[in-house]
Amino acid sequence: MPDPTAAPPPALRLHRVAKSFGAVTAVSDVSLTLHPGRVHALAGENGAGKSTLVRMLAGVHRPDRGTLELDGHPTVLRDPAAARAAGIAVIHQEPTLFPDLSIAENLYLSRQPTGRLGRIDRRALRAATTAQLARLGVTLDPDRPARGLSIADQQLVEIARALSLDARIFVMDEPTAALSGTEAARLAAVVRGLCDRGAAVLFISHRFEEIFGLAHDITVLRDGRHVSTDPADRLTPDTVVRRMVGRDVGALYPKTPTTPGDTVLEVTGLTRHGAFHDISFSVRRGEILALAGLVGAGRSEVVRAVFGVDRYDAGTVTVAGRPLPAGSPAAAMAAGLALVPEDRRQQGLVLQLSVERNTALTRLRRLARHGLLTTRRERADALHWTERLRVRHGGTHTPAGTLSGGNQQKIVLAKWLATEPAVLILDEPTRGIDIGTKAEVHRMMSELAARGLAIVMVSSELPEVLGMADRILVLHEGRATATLPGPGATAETVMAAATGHPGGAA
Amino acid sequence: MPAEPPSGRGAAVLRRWDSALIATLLLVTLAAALAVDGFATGRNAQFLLLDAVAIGLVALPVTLIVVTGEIDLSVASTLGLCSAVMGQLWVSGWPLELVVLTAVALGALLGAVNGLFVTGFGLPALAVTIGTLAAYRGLAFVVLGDRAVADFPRAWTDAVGGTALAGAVPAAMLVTAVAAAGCAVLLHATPLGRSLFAIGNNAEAARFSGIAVARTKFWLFVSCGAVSGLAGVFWTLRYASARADNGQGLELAVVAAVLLGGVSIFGGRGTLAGVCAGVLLLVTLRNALQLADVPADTLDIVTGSLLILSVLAPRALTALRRTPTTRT
Amino acid sequence: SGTTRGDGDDGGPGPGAGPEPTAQADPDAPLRPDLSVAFLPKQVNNPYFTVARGGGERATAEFAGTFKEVGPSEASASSQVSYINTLTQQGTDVIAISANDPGAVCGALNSARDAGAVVVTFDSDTRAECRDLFINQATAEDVARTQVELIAGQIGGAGEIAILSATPNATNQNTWIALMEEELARPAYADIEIVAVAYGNDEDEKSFQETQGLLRSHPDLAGIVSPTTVGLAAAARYLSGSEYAGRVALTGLGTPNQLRQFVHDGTVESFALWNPADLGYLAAHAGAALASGRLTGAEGETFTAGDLGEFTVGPDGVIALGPPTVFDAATVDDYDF
Amino acid sequence: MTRAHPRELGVLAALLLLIAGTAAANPRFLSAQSVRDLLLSAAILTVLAAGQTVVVLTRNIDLSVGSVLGLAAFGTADLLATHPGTPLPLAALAGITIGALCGALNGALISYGGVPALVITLGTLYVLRGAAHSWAAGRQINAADLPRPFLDLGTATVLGIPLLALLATAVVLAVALWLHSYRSGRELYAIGSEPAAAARAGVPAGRRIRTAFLLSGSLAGLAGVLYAARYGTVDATAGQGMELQVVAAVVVGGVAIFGGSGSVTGAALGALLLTCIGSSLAVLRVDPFWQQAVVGALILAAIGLDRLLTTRLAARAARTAPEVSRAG
Ligand SMILES: Nc1ncnc2c1ncn2[C@@H]1O[C@H](COP(=O)(O)OP(=O)(O)OP(=O)(O)O)[C@@H](O)[C@H]1O
Ligand SMILES: Nc1ncnc2c1ncn2[C@@H]1O[C@H](COP(=O)(O)OP(=O)(O)OP(=O)(O)O)[C@@H](O)[C@H]1O
Ligand SMILES: [Mg+2]
Ligand SMILES: [Mg+2]
Repeated sequence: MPDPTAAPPPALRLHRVAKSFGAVTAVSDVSLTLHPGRVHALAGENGAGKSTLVRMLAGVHRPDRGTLELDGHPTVLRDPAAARAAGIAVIHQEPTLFPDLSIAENLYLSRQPTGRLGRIDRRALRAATTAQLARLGVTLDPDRPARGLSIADQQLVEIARALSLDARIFVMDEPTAALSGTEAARLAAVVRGLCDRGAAVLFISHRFEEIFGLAHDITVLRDGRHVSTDPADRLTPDTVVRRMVGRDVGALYPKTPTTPGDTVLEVTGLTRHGAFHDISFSVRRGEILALAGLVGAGRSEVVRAVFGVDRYDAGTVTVAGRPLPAGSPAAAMAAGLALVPEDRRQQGLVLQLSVERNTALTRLRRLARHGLLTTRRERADALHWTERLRVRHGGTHTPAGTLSGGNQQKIVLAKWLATEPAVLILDEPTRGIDIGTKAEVHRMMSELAARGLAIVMVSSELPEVLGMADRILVLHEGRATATLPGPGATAETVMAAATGHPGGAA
Repeated sequence: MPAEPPSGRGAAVLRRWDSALIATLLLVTLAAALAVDGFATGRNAQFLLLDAVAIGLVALPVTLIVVTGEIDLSVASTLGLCSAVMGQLWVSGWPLELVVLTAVALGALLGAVNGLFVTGFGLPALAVTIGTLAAYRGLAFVVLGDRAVADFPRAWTDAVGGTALAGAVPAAMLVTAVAAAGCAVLLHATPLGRSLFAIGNNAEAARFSGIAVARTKFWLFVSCGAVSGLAGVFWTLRYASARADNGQGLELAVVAAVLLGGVSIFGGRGTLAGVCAGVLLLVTLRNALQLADVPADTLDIVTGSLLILSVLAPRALTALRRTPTTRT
Repeated sequence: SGTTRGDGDDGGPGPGAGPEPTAQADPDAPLRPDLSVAFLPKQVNNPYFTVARGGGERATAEFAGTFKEVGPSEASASSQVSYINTLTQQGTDVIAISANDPGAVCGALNSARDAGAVVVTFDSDTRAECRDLFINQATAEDVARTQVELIAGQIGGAGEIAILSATPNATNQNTWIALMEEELARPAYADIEIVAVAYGNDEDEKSFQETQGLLRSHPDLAGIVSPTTVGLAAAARYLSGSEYAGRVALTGLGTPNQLRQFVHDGTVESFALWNPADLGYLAAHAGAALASGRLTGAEGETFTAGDLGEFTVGPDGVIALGPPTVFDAATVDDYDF
Repeated sequence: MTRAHPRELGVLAALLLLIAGTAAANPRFLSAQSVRDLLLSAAILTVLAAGQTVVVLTRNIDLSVGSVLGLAAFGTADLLATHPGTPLPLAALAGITIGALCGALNGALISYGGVPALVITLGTLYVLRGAAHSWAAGRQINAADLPRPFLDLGTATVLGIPLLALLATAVVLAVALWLHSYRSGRELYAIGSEPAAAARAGVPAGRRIRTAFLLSGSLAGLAGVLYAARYGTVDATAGQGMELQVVAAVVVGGVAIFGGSGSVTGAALGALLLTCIGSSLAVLRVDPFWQQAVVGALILAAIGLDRLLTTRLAARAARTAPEVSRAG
């Protein structure tokens, strides 16, 4: 570890910055220093202000107070272009791609290699894209439009875009939230490479193994305030959690054993050409079934088809013995299904509508009296659920889009838990959720299972899969490669099946 | 400041916009009453309200459609076709009750065609309804050609132009007002209304929440057609003339009124009170300016400027107050 | 009959007319001073009606009334109704209207008459019972005969001809076309045949396309008659720049200003029209005479319309302006409208 | 990117189908003069569609083009009529400048105000048309008032191809090259595809949108000049209602109405298709009362066919692709 006093001047210094949105104070009085060649991790609960800080560095928000210095020079980042020009590359928490543009153009927009007369050199563009993606071990077709990419692929494109910038400072806001271990490990290797070349990195994650595996320094935020900054080797996960949350957190994966009841959901031979093939599984009351697999294995597509938002070409879905009509989420809901989708911003929430409108959306008829809905009823209901899930918000009448990523995820959970389903399907339920709430969500899952709910969980986090599942169905390239009992499974057996080598495990 | 799209600072501004619009309406009315000869008379009020009926009626379903992020430009042609068919059936001897019912049913059918193209085949509503705008108007000419059917019974034409509530309000306006109130409740206080806003803001999230997006839109187009058919009946009886070109160009006036009323053309935002104020403001201004002998060119310029102001003003308000921005 | 009724209607006479100005016409009655005259064309800012307005203005100045023109910017009956209502509110004495629909404006016009206005229609009539007089620019027979004579002369009395009309639902166009067909049925025109009627909707592009379509579908076409100014100008413009120039004859109704160019370059030999300014002039004078009691609109009454001379009211309250004027290379430069 | 655009293939197929059908019924439809006329007729609409495409790609719309065309056409004609000595290039420049000013106004209102283009340009549609009427005050400029060489531009041919058509083709090619091969052109797609992402990527969205409107306005101005040269008779109503045709051409040509995808060649094909529909109906001597209905039906058929082809091709691509095209 280099001696800080002998180190070159910090690449970037934030001094006592603050930012509020109307009545909500997102960040107050935070200072932060990034050094070349070092990874600085930022930890904090959902809504602690991490992304707000990132957006200040990205030139999206201007701080209300405080200063920013680059290489010792005070600087004002007027807009994203200015931040980019200053050598700051940002991976935002929510990937925002251009759905109609090719992956290559998404990476190199406004920077496309040009040839004669300033015309874009498409061959060079494609080659550069392939090279960038290869760094992350991704083999997406550069000419493919970004529309329809899974969240994970979108995240990877967003990462590749930032990495392709010739930047000195990299700001990464939960880049791995949607990724599975393999991709995350590859990203870690790339980050280390960047550091070796002298870049400064700000890294945000809710996964402690990543933070401690990568970071040199760790800053903890709470309620928009700076709590502490320490070298990573002087901290333990427990101390960080205590500083983040201000109390001790219950155990992750508090799986209580249950005795499974009757089969409620039965899927047989489900096929959708080009996505998944001949998938069969069943879930019983009180049971948690995990769908595991690498990113892009087709897990999300399976559960979407089951719930009826996607069509399928063959197979049947039965709930409690009754066949479910294809392609009708309303029918699925009536039969007691609930789906917490993986993409909370596109599929889970109506960002422009208020929190209370969002939580009510799944139960409009039930909340109405004599066919009429009142804001008062919606609000009371929303307050109940947001308190239960400890959502940090500036009032239930504020647009859902103003909530922090993790808090948005909680709203999605709330609106589906509130339907009191018989079968709860969760697609990446804890993506972007902080450690305290994660424990809470897991406790809730166990509790619901214990009360007789059948749960199907898609997760890219192996520890979560291993910790929570009664049974694990592993998918590889759209086909089921193994069904493993939860307690007996290990990371190795799951990974073997997920990469298409089930070995002796099946 | 980064150019963030003007998404969800929504409700508050919108409510302010509503009240501002209503205040403007009252102000304009007051000013006209003081400054324009012949404006503040009972007869003129009736003329004015009658002029507002067709636009107001059609604006109701169009508002609902625009809230879901779609649009229907074929309303005026639907009106024309229903009027033409009404004339044709009347001359071929059908009883008028049946003729009226058929016209409304035909409107619903034409709306269903729009709905089918939009929701069934997934085509953009703007393109589809530009197509049916031409097609329905063309069919109207096929049905009635250059003829005008004028011999509708006096009892009916008088009833449509007549008054209710002791002669205070045109009967047709009363019907429109009741319909508007119904629509307001539907949009702002029922499960259906809530889902319309959800669809308009994010159709995919609405679908994931179990809302039958396609089916809802389809029925909206159907009802829009039916109401346009009804407006066709009104038009025919009010002018005692069934013609193929009835209501030509009305679609722009309706869209203008809806947008003036603060409904976002991208869907997901708007109030029915705003639209009603928008309709009345447009009609009142036209009436007052006409009475003041302002030439038609200037009327167009005023209408256009009003539209531009209607979107710039709330933006200016927000900029002044610097309310928080949504992240997107 | 959409607008508020009630007051005047109960006492109103039966079918056939709105409330008649009482009693007899008095040809020597003094012209009422300060008459307010309003012109309500099908559409304001239309050059044809702008010329007519000029005539109306001149006439009104002669009898020292006040003149104004109001009207919609698009030709529709419903917006005319709202303008009639406005005029009623303002207590206008004379309304001269060119109606977009013979029936749709009737209710409003009758309300206006109940309120004391006299109504003169010009160029395009309403039903007879909702106006006092109609100033007919030219009788349909005159128009049809002139057109047939012109085209017959230009194609040498034999060959295929086509008609390029305005919209398929333009009433006066259709009347003229029907009468032209009758006229052509006479033995003198036995060798002339109408092979097609096309509709340019009074739009430039559509008229172009229809002209092209006519020439394409009828290779032996000898001549085209376009009894509408937009159509005639567009057809002339198309012919003058195409391989058909000089091979296909063209005539119809048009203004000298529009067609001067094409008369001089030989595309159009001759064409016809009445003078719209005279039409407006006569309408305003007739309105003043009505409002002052010199006329009641009964058949056989006569009155003097300024420098245009004396006119007689025909059946159904129609006054005819006279036969259309024919313009050719020798005369076209004498006119400016 | 480099993939063939199936959307353009759809319009092309519809166009060929129409031409083949008409030619089968009347072979003279393919005569040299006829083809020349068709190209000439499509030229003005094509120029407008090229400008509109650029705007629509950015998720905006320009409804004021018809009014801009009218203003520019009248302005140019008036200039030439009152100052017969004006050199033609200067007159053309005057027309284009009028258009450019209108476009700049639209662009400034929209980008600085951050408000929906549909509302603003619906407003300027009224305002500019009103302005044209006030300016013209009922006057009409006729062929005889215009210099001969100017009128000749409207009919001149180069190597048998109408000059106007060549001009339109040049416009389309230039715009296509810019949109396809230049960074700023690609940024227009980015803005329309996802405005929020464009803001994050530091794309100067405001400037690009202003450029798009400036271009659309200038091209509408150019179209106005062409209009005056071609028809020789100009009054303040020139180009009235043209906006719907232009939007129809763009949409039929496969440009997504909510931005981000489509090409100017597609839009040009759309314009050609619409013009061709008009000419075919005239040549086939379709009953005039049916014509408008048929136009509407053909627009619907064209966008329907386009959608069908697109989904077919997409489905085939999905089926022939490997089950899942990527491995971890
Ligand atoms: N545009 C905005 N308008 C209003 N409030 C906002 C806005 N952006 C952020 N906030 C509020 O600021 C607080 C901090 O949000 P931020 O996104 O920075 O949290 P975070 O630490 O990134 O959380 P997470 O781990 O969930 O991503 C939250 O309470 C959020 O609701
Ligand atoms: N033919 C194809 N070509 C390229 N990519 C494809 C193809 N088919 C599917 N994909 C991609 O693979 C993804 C697989 O679907 P899905 O999102 O269900 O995977 P997943 O296992 O849930 O992974 P994730 O963790 O990314 O959600 C699709 O979303 C799509 O982006
Ligand atoms: Mg965050
Ligand atoms: Mg997934």
